Amino acid sequence: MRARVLIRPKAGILDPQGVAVERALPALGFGGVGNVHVGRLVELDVEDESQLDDMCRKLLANPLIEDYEIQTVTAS
Amino acid sequence: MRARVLIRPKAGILDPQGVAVERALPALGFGGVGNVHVGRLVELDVEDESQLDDMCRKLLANPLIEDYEIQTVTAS
Amino acid sequence: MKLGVVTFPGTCDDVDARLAVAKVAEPIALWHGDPDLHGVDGVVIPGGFSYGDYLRVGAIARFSPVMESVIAFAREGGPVLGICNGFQILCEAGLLPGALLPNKDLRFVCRQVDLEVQSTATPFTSTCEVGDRLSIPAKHRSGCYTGDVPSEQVVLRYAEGHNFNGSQDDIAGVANAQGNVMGLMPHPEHAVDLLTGGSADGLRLFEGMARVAVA
Amino acid sequence: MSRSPDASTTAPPGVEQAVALGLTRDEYALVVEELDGREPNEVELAMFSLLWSEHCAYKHSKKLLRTLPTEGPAVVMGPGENAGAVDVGDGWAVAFKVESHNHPSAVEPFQGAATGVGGILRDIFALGARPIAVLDSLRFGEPDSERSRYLLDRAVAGIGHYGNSIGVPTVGGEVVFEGPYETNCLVNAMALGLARTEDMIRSAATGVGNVLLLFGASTGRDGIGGASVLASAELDAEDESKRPSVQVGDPFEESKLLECSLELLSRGLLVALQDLGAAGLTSAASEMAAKGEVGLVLDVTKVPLREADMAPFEIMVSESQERMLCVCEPDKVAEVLALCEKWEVNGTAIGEVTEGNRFRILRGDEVVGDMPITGLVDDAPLYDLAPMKPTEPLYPVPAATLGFEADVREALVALLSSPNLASRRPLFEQYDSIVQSRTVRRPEEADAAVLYLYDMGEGAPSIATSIDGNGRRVAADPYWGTVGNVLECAANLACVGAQPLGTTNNLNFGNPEKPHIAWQLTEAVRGLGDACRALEAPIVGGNVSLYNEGADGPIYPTPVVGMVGLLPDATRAGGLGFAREGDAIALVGWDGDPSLDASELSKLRGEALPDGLPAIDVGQVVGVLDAVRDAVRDGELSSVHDIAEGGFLVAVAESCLAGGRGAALDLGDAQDVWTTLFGERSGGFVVSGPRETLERLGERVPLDVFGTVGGDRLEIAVSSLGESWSLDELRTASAALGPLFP
Ligand SMILES: Nc1ncnc2c1ncn2[C@@H]1O[C@H](COP(=O)(O)OP(=O)(O)O)[C@@H](O)[C@H]1O
Ligand SMILES: [Mg+2]
Repeated sequence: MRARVLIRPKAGILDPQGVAVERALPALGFGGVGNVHVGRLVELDVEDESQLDDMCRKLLANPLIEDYEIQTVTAS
Repeated sequence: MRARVLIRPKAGILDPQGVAVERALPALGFGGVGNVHVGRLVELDVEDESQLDDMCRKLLANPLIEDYEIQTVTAS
Repeated sequence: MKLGVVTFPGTCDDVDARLAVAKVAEPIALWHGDPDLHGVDGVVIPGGFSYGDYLRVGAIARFSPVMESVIAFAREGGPVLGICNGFQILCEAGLLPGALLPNKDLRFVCRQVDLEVQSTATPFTSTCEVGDRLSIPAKHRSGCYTGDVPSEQVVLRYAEGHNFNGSQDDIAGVANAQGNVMGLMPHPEHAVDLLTGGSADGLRLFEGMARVAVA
Repeated sequence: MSRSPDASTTAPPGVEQAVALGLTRDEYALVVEELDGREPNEVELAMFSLLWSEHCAYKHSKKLLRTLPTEGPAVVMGPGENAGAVDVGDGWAVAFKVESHNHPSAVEPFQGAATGVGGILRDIFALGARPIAVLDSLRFGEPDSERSRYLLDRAVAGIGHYGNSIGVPTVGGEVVFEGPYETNCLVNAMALGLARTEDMIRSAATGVGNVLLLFGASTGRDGIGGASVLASAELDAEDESKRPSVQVGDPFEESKLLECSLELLSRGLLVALQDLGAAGLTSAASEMAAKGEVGLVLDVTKVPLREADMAPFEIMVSESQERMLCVCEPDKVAEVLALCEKWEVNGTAIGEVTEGNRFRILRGDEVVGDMPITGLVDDAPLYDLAPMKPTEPLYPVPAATLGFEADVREALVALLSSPNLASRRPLFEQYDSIVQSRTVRRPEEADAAVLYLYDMGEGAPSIATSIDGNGRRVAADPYWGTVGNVLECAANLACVGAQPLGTTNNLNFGNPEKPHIAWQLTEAVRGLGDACRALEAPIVGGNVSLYNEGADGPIYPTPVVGMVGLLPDATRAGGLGFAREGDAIALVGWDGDPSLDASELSKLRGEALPDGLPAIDVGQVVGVLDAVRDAVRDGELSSVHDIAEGGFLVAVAESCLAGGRGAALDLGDAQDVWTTLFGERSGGFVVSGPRETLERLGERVPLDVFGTVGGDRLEIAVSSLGESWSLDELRTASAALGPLFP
């Protein structure tokens, strides 16, 4: 299957990128934007989907500062 | 509304992060993984959802090297 | 002869660029929020981490008020040199073809590298001969060049064994079709003085810029 | 005049909570006394427990630190300020300090190391000095451990991330791998800054009615409990509970904060400036008030928050990074805020300087804390140590990686490729060492980094800096080991022609309540003081990190020493590589044999640490340093390299590799070949140059000409032994760290 992992800064953890983007957008003429967060996106083919959670905790995300969410894109 | 933008390397563009993850996983005991790509995740509240595409083209993604996909998380 | 050096929030090598410029012209500090170019004869966009490199290298700085003026200045044929982060910003601004991706090893590398001059059809390299080797330090984490660039616009390539970032065809620096805008990842402003630079080869690019800017 | 906080605040958390926060029962009783018999509420208890923690109050080290020499002709600012500073001439000063971020780095190495750099940089620009360099001092377990490799990789990435992004060059440092650091790594960072002496500012809040402003990042729940819980308790295997919330560094915010702070100062808008570090607002504000002998009132509702629902105590102890606190006159507030806006940093007035000695914390109109400032800052109890020399060895014997049957050929290759001696290039290339255009000697070009202070104008001098701290030798002998560390640092400066101006230090030790750790600490501080006195390089600042113990016992006692020295002419700065074919090579300085005790060779051979090291004739070594420095300044030597870990032959091999030139040595008859080639001892140098100049140097200090520079091999003859290596072979050996950074 093809899986997608969304990795984002944990609530309460500083997100410098989100802050920078949020500050930049109004200057570009995009008003009314808030609560911006920047994270990472990992997409991959996996045979054994039960491994995904473990993979996230061990490698893809840093559980101390990041939350992750696993999505299935296409089953196989 | 809360929107989510998924930004990923365009096909054919080097993705060293994807390569690094793909290499690291088997060493950690995760087999059967392939076609790994690493991109960016931007999540934000927008008042005017029609601006999103423009925002992506102008700022959030670089169309020369990246594709993007806009998802609505919650309408408002 | 006045050459402007732009400072964005997060720019690091602006002081260095002004020191280098001072060897060939009068350096003028330009501020990202001020669209006035103060009558300069050329513009240097220096290296560093404008806006922390957040989101994507060069992506946010490219929209600063000063950049509108720089873009107009470049379109009129004014010489513009982008170094490292400046190169990334010029690519994002569409003044130069291509984009800079993370280095193939995903690490920041600071290393003296050798470059080979490919074209002398820019003000900056007008002081060089094709094939000249320049020893200049490079230091970056996102310097892997990719893009559709005609070979005559490739100005500098890494010498064999010196391409640590994985750039396509060893490209280290490119120019626009007119040749008045150039970007490169290595730092010529850090090679203008033997005491601190290990070489003074980088000075030649500034000399070329000043020579043409005055004409 | 002590008014109790409003009744609406929560009931006192009580003594059990205090104990959980790290106070002893006796200390809690003292806190109650400070409050005139009233039990502290939540805000007060949080603040007292942090300010009375080991980390903030130096309860077990203050008495020892008082024995250190802190005065000298060059000292502009000594211990007690955010950093020390020394005079470099013409009204300019260099501020510098080393600080540890050991426990945060053990929990999250990338952010821990990054915020360590961010924190020490703030200490420097809090004085009004522009940061000009960073050095790092790192200790990990042996790299055959996966955890050590991970910590190394991420800590280095974190240091690079912060230093590179903020445009301060990382010009030097050290990394050492030893088993006792396996579960308790050390991440120390040192920073230097340059300022006009008259523009430097202190942190004392003064002027009743003046305004207290917080500027920089907003305040979140970062590192709450960090200072007291994380920094003062031993790490056990289960780190999970001690992960309140990791502090994330934002070098971009700090670069704006730095420029904003320096511009505020250059415009004369501030009365006092202070960074927020450990214990956040609590520590920064109370220390400013204590130094100025004033009171403060602070309203937590004015503090810009990243998370809306924070309790007053959380706001007061948050360790969110990239924040500064300043005091300015009321009519300057508008100008200060305008400058903050220019640099895109948030600035907010949060309080006021008051008469008296009270620190009053408000939430709007409600008083949520009211404490005596001197009680918070000065009254933490100081403890005497009960030092006792251990009767049993404290540390396990390292595993042998080189057999006694190995010959000299194999030994040199093994040493050059050993983790502690191999080239650090794969590490330091991840750091920008050249930004600011002042780096005259980059890493591996010389024993100390050399920085040209062009800001000072025509004829500007340069400074040299180095950081050292061999823990294994200190474990073998805390006194002589520490003396050796200080001399090594000074020797590095001599190699480039620099005279020490001042010293900073970071005392990384285990639990001082244990008698043998107390003994290590006491002896090390005695050695530190004696060596600095002999070198006339007073201690101008430093840091103490105690309770560095893991599951397997204490770390090696690790006093990390950082030094700054002056050299008048950077064009004559020494380099360590052999530079000219045909130059003579000499060993300078030793008036006796070196020793294999606690040497790198003995470690590779798996030998136990000796009980004690040979005494050092410090006066003799200081004389050698003077002579070598003079020779370098006269431009007489082609290369200079001090003999440190690995001994004489390793030093020669390093000079060969750095210069890309071979050497032929004839050492004559040696009493013991191994000791001659690989023994270690303070005050020795390998130098090269024209034979006559070497002979002139030999009139001042012991000197033996042993060989000649040239070719592409290292060849030695000693006693009946003849051996040779190609430079390629040595280079390959020395490149052994590469695989650690794939
Ligand atoms: N080992 C030491 N030697 C000399 N001075 C020290 C040492 N440790 C701490 N100090 C001094 O004690 C003061 C307080 O240190 P610290 O709490 O680390 O300050 P900050 O909070 O500004 O980082 C500083 O002036 C520092 O230089
Ligand atoms: Mg401080």
